[in-house]
Amino acid sequence: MNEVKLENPWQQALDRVRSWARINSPWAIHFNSGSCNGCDIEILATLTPRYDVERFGIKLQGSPRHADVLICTGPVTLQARDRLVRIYNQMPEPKFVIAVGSCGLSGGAFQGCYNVVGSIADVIPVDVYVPGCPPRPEAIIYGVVQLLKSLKGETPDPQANAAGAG
Amino acid sequence: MEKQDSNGKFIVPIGPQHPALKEPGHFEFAVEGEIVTGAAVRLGYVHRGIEKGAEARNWTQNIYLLERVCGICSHIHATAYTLGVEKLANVVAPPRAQAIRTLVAELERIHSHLLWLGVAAHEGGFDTLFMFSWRDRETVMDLLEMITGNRVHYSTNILGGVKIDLDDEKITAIRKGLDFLEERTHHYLKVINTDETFLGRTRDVGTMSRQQAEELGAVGPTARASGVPRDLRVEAPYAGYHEFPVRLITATEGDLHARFVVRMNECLDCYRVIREILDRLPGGELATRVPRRIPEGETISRVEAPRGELVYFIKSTGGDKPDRIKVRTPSLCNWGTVTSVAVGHKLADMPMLLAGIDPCFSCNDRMVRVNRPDQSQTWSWENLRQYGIEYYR
Amino acid sequence: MDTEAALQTVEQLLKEYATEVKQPEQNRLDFSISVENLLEAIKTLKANQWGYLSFITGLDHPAPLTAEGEAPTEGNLEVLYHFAQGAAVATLRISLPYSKAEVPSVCGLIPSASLYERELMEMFGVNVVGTPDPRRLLLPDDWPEGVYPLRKSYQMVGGAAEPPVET
Amino acid sequence: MNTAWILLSLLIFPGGLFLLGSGLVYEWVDRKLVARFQNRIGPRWFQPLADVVKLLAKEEIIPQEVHRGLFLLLPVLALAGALTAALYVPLIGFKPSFSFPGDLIVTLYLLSMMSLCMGLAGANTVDRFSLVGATRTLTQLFSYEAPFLLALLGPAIVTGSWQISQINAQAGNSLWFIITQPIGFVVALVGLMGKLELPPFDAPEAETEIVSGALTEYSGRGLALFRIGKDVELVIGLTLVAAFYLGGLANPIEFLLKTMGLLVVMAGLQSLFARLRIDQTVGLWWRVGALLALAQLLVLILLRG
Repeated sequence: MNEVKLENPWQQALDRVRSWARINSPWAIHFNSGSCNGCDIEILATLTPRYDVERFGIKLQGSPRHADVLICTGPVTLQARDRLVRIYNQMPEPKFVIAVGSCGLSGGAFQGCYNVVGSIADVIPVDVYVPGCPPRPEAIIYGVVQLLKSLKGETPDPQANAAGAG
Repeated sequence: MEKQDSNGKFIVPIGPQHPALKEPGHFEFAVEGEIVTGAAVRLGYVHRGIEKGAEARNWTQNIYLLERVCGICSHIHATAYTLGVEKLANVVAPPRAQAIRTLVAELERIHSHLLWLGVAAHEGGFDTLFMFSWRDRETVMDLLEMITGNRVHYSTNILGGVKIDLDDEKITAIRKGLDFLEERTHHYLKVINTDETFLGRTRDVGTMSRQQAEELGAVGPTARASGVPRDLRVEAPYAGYHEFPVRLITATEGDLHARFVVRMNECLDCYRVIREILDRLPGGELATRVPRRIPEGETISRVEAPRGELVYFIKSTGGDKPDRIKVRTPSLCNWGTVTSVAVGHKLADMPMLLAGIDPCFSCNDRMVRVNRPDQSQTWSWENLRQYGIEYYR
Repeated sequence: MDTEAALQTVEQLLKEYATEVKQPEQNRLDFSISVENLLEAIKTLKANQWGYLSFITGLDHPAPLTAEGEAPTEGNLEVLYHFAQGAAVATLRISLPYSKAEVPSVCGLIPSASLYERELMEMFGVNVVGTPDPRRLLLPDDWPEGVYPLRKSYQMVGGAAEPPVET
Repeated sequence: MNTAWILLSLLIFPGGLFLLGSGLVYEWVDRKLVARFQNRIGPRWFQPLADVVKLLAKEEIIPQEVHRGLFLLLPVLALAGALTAALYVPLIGFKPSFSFPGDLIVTLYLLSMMSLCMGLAGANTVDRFSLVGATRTLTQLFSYEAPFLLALLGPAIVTGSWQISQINAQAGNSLWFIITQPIGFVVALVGLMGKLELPPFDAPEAETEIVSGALTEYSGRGLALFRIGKDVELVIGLTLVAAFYLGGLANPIEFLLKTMGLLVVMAGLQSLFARLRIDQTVGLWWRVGALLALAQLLVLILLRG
C-alpha cells in the first residue's frame, strides 16, 4: 500500500477505517504451484476447529476476484507459472502474497529442477515468507498475523517480513 | 477465456486453481446443462522431476527426497523405497523396526482416511462433517508428532531400519488416542450410513462394477469398494504384516458411498492392528547396517499406500546412487476411473467423484531435479536464518 | 505356495514368446520379448486372466563409450511391462534401439495403460503406436520436441531462474 | 406524511442504515452459530462490517466482456429492492412505515429482485462458473420463491387480508400459526433458506463446483452490495416468518427473541445437512414441499369457506 499521505483529517479518518477493515478481514485464496501437498494440507487444517482462522476474519475464498491474500505453496513449476501470474493479476488491489513452505521460499529441494522456475518470489512479489517443511498450522497463522501487523504500520517490505520483523 | 470449444460444447474446467482441488490438476468437463458428457485430464502442474533427481542423489539422500513425493502419504513412500533397497542389499531390517514401520504406516493410513473423509464431505458441501473429522484427525497428528517429531514428513525410515523408538509412555498415549478415534470412527460410520442428504449425494454416484474396476486398473479402497479383493498387505505381506495380518475389507456396491464405508472400516481395522502391534512389540535392535554401495540389480517393491498399490522399481548398477527409480503411485491408476465414470453424471457430482478416489496430485507429478543447496540464492538463506532467529526468540 | 504356482503358470503361458526367462527374485520372472510378440503375449495373459498391468517402466541404456577405431555401438531403450498377480510379478522386457524406439499401444487390450504410455512417450521418447491419447501428460505445452528428461543423455539446463524454454 | 419523514424512514430508520446494521449483526450471529455448531470459535462480532468496508475499499475489476452498465447497476438494484421491501414489514416490532392493502405481494416481489439480479449478474459475465451459477440461481428462484410465497399465503388466507400489518396484528391475537399450520411454517423456513442460498441449498454458489457461482467475477463494491443485500433479506425474511407464524411482532423484545430463535434453527439446519444437488433441490420442493403446501392451503380455504 504505497498510498500518499493525506492532509485532510476527514480523509485520514477514512484511511484509518479502511486499513482497520483490511486488517480485520483478510480473505485468502490458496494456490499450489507445485508443492508436495504437505503445506496445502496444513493450510486447510488452519480452517478446522483446533486452529479456526475465522476467529481473525480469515476466510478461504474460491474466486481470486474475492481474495486479498494469495497463499501460495511449493516451488513454481513451468506449467503452474502462468496460472500463478494469472491468478495474481485477477486479484483486485490491494493484494498480498504469502509464500508458505521451504519450497515457496527458495525453490527448496527443487531448486534448479528442469521443470521448476524457482521460488514464488521469482514470479510474483511476495510479502511474507513462512518457512518450514511443512510449517505447522500455527506458523502459517503467525505468517498471516505478521502480514496484518505490517499493514498497520509502514510499507511492507518482503525482506523485513521474512526476517520476522513485520 | 473461451466459452466453448471448437465442437460447440460447453466446457467447465476444474483446476488447476479451483476451490475443490487443494492441489493443482486440470480437468475439463464437457457439459450439456448440468450433465457431463465428456471428461479429460491434464496433469503436470506439480510435476517436479523426482525420478530424474533420484538418480543424482545417493541411496540415503533419496529417503529424504522420496518422502517429499507426497505430503500425505510420505511414510509409505519411504517405506517402499527402503524395503526395496534392503532387498537389493540383501539385508533385512530387525523385527522391531518392521513393527514400528508398520505402526507408523497404519497411523498414516488413519490420518489419510480421516483427511479424505473431511475433504470428500467438504466437496459435498457437508462442512460440519469436514470440521469434525479434521478435528479428530488432529489426534492422529498429535500421535504421529509424538512418535516421530513431525506432523507431515515423519522421517521414520532409514536404510536398514527405523530411527525412532517407542517407550511405555508413548504406547499408553497411542492407546488412549486409538480409543478416542475408534469411538469417533463408529460415529462417522453411522453418519455416512444414515444421513439422508449425505446418502443422496453418495449413493449410486460414480458406480463402478467389479469388471469395470478391473479393466480401468483401479487400486486401493476405490477398487475394494467395487469388490476387487486387492490389498497388498494381505496378498503380498511386507514389513510387519506377516506378524500382524490385516483384514481384507471390500464392498460390492462400487459407488461413492461404498468407498466411504470401505475407508472407515479400514480405519477400524487399523486400530485393531495397531493395538496388536503394541501388545506384541518385538524387542531388539532398531536398525542393521546397509552398505553405502548397493549391489547391482533390479527390484520391485510393492506396498499398500492409503490410496492403493504403490510400486517402486529400483535399479542399481552397484554404485552409491540408484541408476533408475520408477515410482508408480496409486492415484495415477485411479484417474482412468474418473474420466470414464464421469460421463452421464451431474456437474455437481464431479468434485465428490474426484475426491472419491482420493486423488493426490503431487504423487502423480513427481520427479524433482535436486540441486545442491550452495546454488540457492544467498539472500533467501540469509533471510531464512534471520527469520528462524526471530521466530524462536 | 500360491506365488510359486502363479509363476509356474505364467511361465507356461509366456514361454513360447520369450527369448529368455530369468528369475531375478523369488516372486518375479523376467521374460525378454521381441516387440512383435508383445501384443500376443499380453493377449495370452489376458485370455488366461493372469494378473493385471501394474505399471510400465522405461529404462535407458546409452551406448557405452567406445575406444578409438571401434565402431560406435547404438544405445537402446528398454520398456518393461509389469504384470502382478498377488505377490507374483511377471515382467515383459522389450529392448528397442534408439533408431526404432517404437512399441505398439496395449490400450486396446488394457485401457488403463493410456496414462503410462503417455508418460513413456514424453519421458523417454518411445513412440507408442496407436495410443488413443498422444497428448502431453506431465510436461508443459511449450517443452521442446525431442527432449526427453529421463534419458541419460538429458542434462539439466541452467539454474532455477532459467527454464529450458523461452517464453 | 411529509417528504422529510419518508426520506428519513427510507434512509435511516427502519430502512437504510439501521437495516444495514441489523443485517450485519444477523449475518454475524448466523456465522457464529454455524461455527459453534462446527466446534469452532467463529468470527468476531464486527467481522461482517469489516468484510463489507474492506470490500468497498477494494479495487473493482470490471471484466472486459461484460455490459458495464448492467454490471454496475445490478448490485445497486438488488440492494435497493431489499431495502424498499423493508418499509412494508414490521421491523423491530414497530408498525411498518408504509402499508396498503396487498403490500404482501409487493414485498415478495421486491424480495425476489435479489435473486433475479444475481442471476442476471451471472449471465452478464462470460465466466463459465458465473454462467452455471446463474442458471442454478434462476432454477432455484423458480423452485424456492414459489414455496415461500405459498407458505406466506396461509396466514393471509386465514386472516383474510393481504396487508402485512393486518396479518401481523391478527397473528398476535390468535393461536400461533405455527401450531395451526406447521407445514406452512416449515416450508416458509426452508423456502427462506433456499432463497438466501444458505446451505444445504447453496448449490448456486457451491464453492467446490463453480467457485462462487454467479458472483465469481464480482469484486469490491459490487460484491459488497450483494452481500449487504443478502443480509438485509435475511432480516426481512426472518421478520416476515416470525410475524406470520410465531404470533406476530408487537414490540422490539418479541422481535429480537423470535427472529433470533428462528436464526438458531436455521443455523442448525445449515450445519446438519450436506449440500443438495440442484436437481435434488428442485425435486425436493416440487415433489414434496409443493404438494404439502398446496394441500394445506386447500384445507385452509375449505375450512374458511
